[in-house]
Amino acid sequence: MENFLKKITKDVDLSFAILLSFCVYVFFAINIEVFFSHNISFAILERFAVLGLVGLALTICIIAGEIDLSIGSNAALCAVIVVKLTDPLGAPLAMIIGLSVSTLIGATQGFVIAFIRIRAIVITVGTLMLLRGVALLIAEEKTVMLTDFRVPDFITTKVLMYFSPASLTVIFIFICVGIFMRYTKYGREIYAIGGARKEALTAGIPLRRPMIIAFALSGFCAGFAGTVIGLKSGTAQGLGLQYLLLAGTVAAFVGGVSILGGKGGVLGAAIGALTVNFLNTGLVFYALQVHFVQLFTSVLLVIVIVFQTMSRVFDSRQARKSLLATIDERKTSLLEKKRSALGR
Amino acid sequence: MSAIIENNQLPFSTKFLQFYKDRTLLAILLSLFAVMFIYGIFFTENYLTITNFKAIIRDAALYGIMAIGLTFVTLSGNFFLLSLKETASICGVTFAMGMATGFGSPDLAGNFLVSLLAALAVGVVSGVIQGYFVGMGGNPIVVTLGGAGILYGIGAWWSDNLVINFTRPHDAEWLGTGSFLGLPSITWSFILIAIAAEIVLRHTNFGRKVYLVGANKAAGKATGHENFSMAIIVFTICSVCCAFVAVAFVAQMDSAQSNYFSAEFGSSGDMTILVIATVMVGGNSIMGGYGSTLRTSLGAIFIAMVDNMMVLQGFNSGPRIVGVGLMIVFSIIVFGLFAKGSRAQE
Amino acid sequence: MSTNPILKISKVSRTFGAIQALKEANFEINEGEIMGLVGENGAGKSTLVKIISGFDPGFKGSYQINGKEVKFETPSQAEESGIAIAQQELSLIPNMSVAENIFLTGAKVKKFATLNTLAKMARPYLDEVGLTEVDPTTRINLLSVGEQHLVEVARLISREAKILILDEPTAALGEAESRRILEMVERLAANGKSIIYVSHRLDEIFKITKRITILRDGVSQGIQETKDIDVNKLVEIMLGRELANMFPSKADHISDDPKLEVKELWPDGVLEPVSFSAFKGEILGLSGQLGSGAGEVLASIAGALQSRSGSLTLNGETFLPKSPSHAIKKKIAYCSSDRKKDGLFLGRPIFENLTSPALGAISKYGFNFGSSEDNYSKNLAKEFLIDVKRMHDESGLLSGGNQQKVALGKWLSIKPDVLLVNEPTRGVDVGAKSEIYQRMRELAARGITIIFASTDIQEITYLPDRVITFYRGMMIDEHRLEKIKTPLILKEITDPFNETNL
Amino acid sequence: SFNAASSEAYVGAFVKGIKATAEQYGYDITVFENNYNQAEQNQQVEQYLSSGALPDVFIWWPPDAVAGLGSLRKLAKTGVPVLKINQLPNEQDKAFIFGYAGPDDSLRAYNAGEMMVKAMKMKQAAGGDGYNVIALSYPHSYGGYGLSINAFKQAIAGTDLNLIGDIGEGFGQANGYKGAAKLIAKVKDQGIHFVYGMDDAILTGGIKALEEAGYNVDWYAGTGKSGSVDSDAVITVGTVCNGDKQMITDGKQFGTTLQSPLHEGQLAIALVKEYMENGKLANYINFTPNPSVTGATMDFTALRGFDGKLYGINELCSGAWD
Ligand SMILES: Nc1ncnc2c1ncn2[C@@H]1O[C@H](COP(=O)(O)OP(=O)(O)OP(=O)(O)O)[C@@H](O)[C@H]1O
Ligand SMILES: Nc1ncnc2c1ncn2[C@@H]1O[C@H](COP(=O)(O)OP(=O)(O)OP(=O)(O)O)[C@@H](O)[C@H]1O
Ligand SMILES: [Mg+2]
Ligand SMILES: [Mg+2]
Repeated sequence: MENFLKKITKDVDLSFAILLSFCVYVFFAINIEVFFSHNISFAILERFAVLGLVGLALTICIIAGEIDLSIGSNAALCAVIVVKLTDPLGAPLAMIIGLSVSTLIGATQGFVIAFIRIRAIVITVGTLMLLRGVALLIAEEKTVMLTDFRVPDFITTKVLMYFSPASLTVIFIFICVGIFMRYTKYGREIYAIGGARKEALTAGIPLRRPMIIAFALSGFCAGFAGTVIGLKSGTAQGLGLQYLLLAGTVAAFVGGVSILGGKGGVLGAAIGALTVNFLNTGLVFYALQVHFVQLFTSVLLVIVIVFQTMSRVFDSRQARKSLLATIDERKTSLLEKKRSALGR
Repeated sequence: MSAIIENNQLPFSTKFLQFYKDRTLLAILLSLFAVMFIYGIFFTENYLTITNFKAIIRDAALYGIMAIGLTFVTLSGNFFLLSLKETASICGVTFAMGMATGFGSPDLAGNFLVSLLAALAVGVVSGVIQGYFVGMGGNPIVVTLGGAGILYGIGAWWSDNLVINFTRPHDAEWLGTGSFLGLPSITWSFILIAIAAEIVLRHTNFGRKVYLVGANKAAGKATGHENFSMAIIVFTICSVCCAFVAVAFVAQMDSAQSNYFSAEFGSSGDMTILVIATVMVGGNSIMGGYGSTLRTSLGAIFIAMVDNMMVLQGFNSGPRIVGVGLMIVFSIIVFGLFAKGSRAQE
Repeated sequence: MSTNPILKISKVSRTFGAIQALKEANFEINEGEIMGLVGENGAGKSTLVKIISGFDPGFKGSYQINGKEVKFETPSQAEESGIAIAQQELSLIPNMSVAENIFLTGAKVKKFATLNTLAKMARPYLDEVGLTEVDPTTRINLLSVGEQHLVEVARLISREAKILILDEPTAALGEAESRRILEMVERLAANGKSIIYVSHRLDEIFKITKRITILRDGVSQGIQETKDIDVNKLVEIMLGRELANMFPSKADHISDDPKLEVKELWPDGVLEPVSFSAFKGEILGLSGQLGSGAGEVLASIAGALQSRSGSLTLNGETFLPKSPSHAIKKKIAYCSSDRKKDGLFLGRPIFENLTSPALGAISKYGFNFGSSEDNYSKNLAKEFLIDVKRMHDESGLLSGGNQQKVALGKWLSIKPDVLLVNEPTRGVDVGAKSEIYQRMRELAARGITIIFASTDIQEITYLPDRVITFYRGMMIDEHRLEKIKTPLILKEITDPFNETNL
Repeated sequence: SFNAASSEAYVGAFVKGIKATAEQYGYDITVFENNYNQAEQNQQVEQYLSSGALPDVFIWWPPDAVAGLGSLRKLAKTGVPVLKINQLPNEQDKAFIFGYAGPDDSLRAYNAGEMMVKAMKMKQAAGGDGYNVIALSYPHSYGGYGLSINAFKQAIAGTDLNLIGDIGEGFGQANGYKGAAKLIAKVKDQGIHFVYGMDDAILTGGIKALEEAGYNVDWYAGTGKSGSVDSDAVITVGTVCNGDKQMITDGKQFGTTLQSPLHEGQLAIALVKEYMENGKLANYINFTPNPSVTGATMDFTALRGFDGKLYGINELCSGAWD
């Protein structure tokens, strides 16, 4: 526990993310009396089940030093597949199919990126459109929907006051991914190629493996987010879910992940998503027009940007200070030697 | 050691290719066109009509102009401006406000010049601010993502998120729906801006700096070309292009609304993504320092051609998005493969 | 040697574009021996060891282990047959912990482990290389460069390989640390490991190796028994010629009107303020090992490095450059030591590189039409014997030598009064080297003041008219013309205070 | 009330209407907006419900007739009665709502069709011919599309008019323009003589595209609003009057079928009142009136609102109808 705290305090961005989310929560808890209730907490977790996953998907890519614009489309595609197949095949099989498609798409992107050595953002601009169209085709340009709503009812039932099967699964996924990223060789390889790709390659890391794993993971998370959305509402649309990209990216950055790659983690992703959820949920009670919600969300992001810029400047100052300090302490003894040796 | 040999009087063709030394990539782009043409000619009726080509270029014009602006950002190694459509949206609202209300002062209402300047000014301001943060070392993607939401929010707030109409006849019609020598003004704007941009990049010190800084920021600093001012300028250029597109579009619609450019339900999809895709399809290097606005313009026309052809083939929006998406992915991969030979992206 | 080698390379060639890094090179090593691998910069040492360790499958020739032909596509394959390498370039992930870096990748690395288990596993190896007081959980970028190199070595031995390769492990280390490495290497050899030891420090080579393989311009010059060869012989084989003859003759006297006066300049990383002046038309050499302060002084004169205090006086003006562009305005040109990083625009054509510092000179009112730039850059190119045919090629496609010529040549475009060069010929082939020296001399003769810093003992001995020696951030001494002697300088930059007696 | 963003002109007017009427009857009403985005609405619903505070009635406007079902079920589960508006109920809905208030998509489209037939006859009388119709539609993935297009086809069935093209690029002027431009390129040389806009916003964009492509869309003969039609004009007919009034006054648009967000808002509240007072609605489906309006009749059209007052067309229509 205490070394957990140590870790947090060491990571400035993360601790700021935590502080920020705390502030947002407290603000609403004070201004909205019902906000601090397990009903709301339940709702927040329900929303977390979606946004958190997308945030996680993006966080993984960003840790690998890349960014995946296609997750919104990937989610929509998976949602359409799952909803369409649930009636004939039953939810479990449908989910397996949908998720494996999303994961496969992710893996393929990862492979292409590693093989051609192009930036993910370049290729995913294209796949964003492509997948969007494919989803639309599979949905036959209509809204696909369930006839039997037992599944939606089941995954939204309350368990242990705060959770639903959906949110519990998502939390489980978070834990698994977290363990994978931090404690396995493959997870560490993803951090490595993100933080310092040249060094990583010199150290003998094969670029393809971590790249494919990272994008497969993010594809899976995106797909799962789509599945949750689709099965909760019992319906899915090919054109839907584009907003996930923005929301997820904001969540990821608010979670303190560094766009330079190699930093940040699952914990940050979770906190980022929660912060954004606090905000959105809180704003619902003010029944604001849509654009205000967007406005406030971006303000949140800007706060983070400003902080990170400032802390970067501060860091470089500190680095110089410490350098000069080490020099000054080496100074005396060495200069002493010089005097004695050269008599100058 | 190689002796010094003057390259006196090379044949013109070589000169031309040296002029576009990225010959392979240009060749690819052109051959892609060829394929489209041939397919179009044989399998699509009234594809080869003048009107249709006008329509294609007309289609390409709007996001083409934005893409040219964005090309400056990308070439200078500052990745992307992700707030394209939001910038356009707020500038459009500004322009419409000017045309409709004259910003409160009735005698200014409908004054084209004032409204135009106001819109461009808004573009400049948002460009400078975002450019400043990037110049300070902020990451373009994050910064402009934040900028996006704020710009949209303000625009929607200001216009109370309603449609702002201004009635015909008005002074902006020549730009919106007017045409000259049979080509719509917006098409002319596209052509002129494309030429101007190409000249700036090839034949001015600024253009050269864009390439140099884009190719290597550190070396740029060492030779006295800082990215700080560069970032501010290119982001401003890009934002102004967005502003111009917004004005032209609003002038054509006689109305503006904060979500004109975010086609939530439009099958043509998200403007920002479309513009970025255009720059990529042009084969410009995302790492900067390599590419040209000419290629971007061609990219825009290329995308328009694909879409147009599929419309003529009678496809619904679904297959059309697939088709365009496929083409984009395909050309990006091809460019990637060839670029790997001459110059690795990393 | 009767024992048949466990690793044998014969007739291996490797080409990069137009240059041949290795030409039918041969190499071998026996069980439990330390094989030295020497050769001047660009001789092909790194290329060879990269091939051996599976980082570079793109070679031609035969590669045998225990008499069996092998072909490694990836480093991990080489590792499985017991070969591990610590490369010349750092390969550590800055914001990862020491332990995670040691067990970053490779076939034998545990698939699943917490940081603490990794730390426990890392401990012995860290002790082995003498990082006893370093906590395995600290982030790498909090360590000094020397310590980082030691971590590389720790990673190397953690691979538990039969054949270990060290590519210039001590380049960035102080004497004490170096000695520890050497002892460790000998210990490992005693335990029956075979070790390929690449180094420029000949004293080390003679101290620990049993045999020496010498590369010259990618061709192996046969294997020498260490005991029946001496330094001069070795150097002669390495360079394949008399040392001096590739250098232009020095100026016959040094003018006495100081062009640039450096007063109490205190760059970051230097122990105390330094003051000296550079005279008109001289070549002044700043000599010192990595981190000795020579490079730092150069950089801060150019405004590329912060300095705590001090001032420059040039052409009667007194100032302290805040930024490179400021220095450029004052006609101070600075060619850094790493051309790929901030010396060249690799993606851009040569002529653009050449005119990059002086865009004003090639344009009217900011516009640049017609052939003015062409001619301008061609003249620069001719000055530095850069192939005019290739003016429109990407500079990244040139050989190291030509790249360096471009990186240096571009500065003539600003008509500098002072030309600062850090490592004029790093990674440059012999031919280009002597050309560059010639050029520098001619420029000096034209009245440009040239100050260069170098870790290359030859060029610091034979090129400059005046040498100032540096040691661990201190200015030590100054020598003129014929007083400049290799042994003296070597002494002053490695051990001026008679601390060590290697 | 859960409904789309008031950024959309129609919704904007609707929100005004519903708030005003609610005030008049002394109800207080909270409006939750979303970006024509069902997923977003689902979450709003979820969050609102989780607050535990329940209203007496839900007024529910799904961005997508079909995809909204998830939210509807959540609302209904609370036991609070739900009134669906704007999107005609489909089979699944019936179990969860106590009634519907809103436009009759079919009737609206049918009237438009009839108006076009009328125009066609006038044009024939004026000696014009050519009977090709193109439709500028909602996205085909959108619920209202099917109803509208079928009704319209019905109305023109049996006449000479034949539908040669139908494109659903998106909502609003911007997409209307894009779609039309593309469709025109496609069918140009078959000839375009009539244009049906699934709503006026789309049509307004479409008309811009037509004019740009060099078509004459002005149906007035020299005689002004005499009711006679320019024989070689392309006749455009829209619905919903959420576009640009000027189009009709200038004669660029033959007519539209009025659909008033004001009505919709008032009707919604009126039904809520009725339901509160006698626990059920007289009739389950309640349509707002969709009379046809042409340039000729426009200025004299006035309708009684559900608050009994009489409203002029400018008050009734949304969009650019000051
Ligand atoms: N990736 C590469 N592409 C092209 N040429 C290369 C590459 N790597 C090395 N070379 C060239 O191959 C030659 C040998 O390089 P190598 O690094 O093996 O020399 P070295 O002996 O290690 O030099 P040093 O002592 O400076 O390390 C040099 O001319 C170098 O420029
Ligand atoms: N350090 C290096 N990094 C990358 N490539 C290198 C390096 N050194 C050499 N090369 C490769 O060497 C090739 C050019 O080598 P070469 O020594 O023949 O120079 P050159 O300019 O072609 O010869 P010349 O000096 O006669 O013009 C290039 O294709 C390049 O790939
Ligand atoms: Mg080497
Ligand atoms: Mg050469």
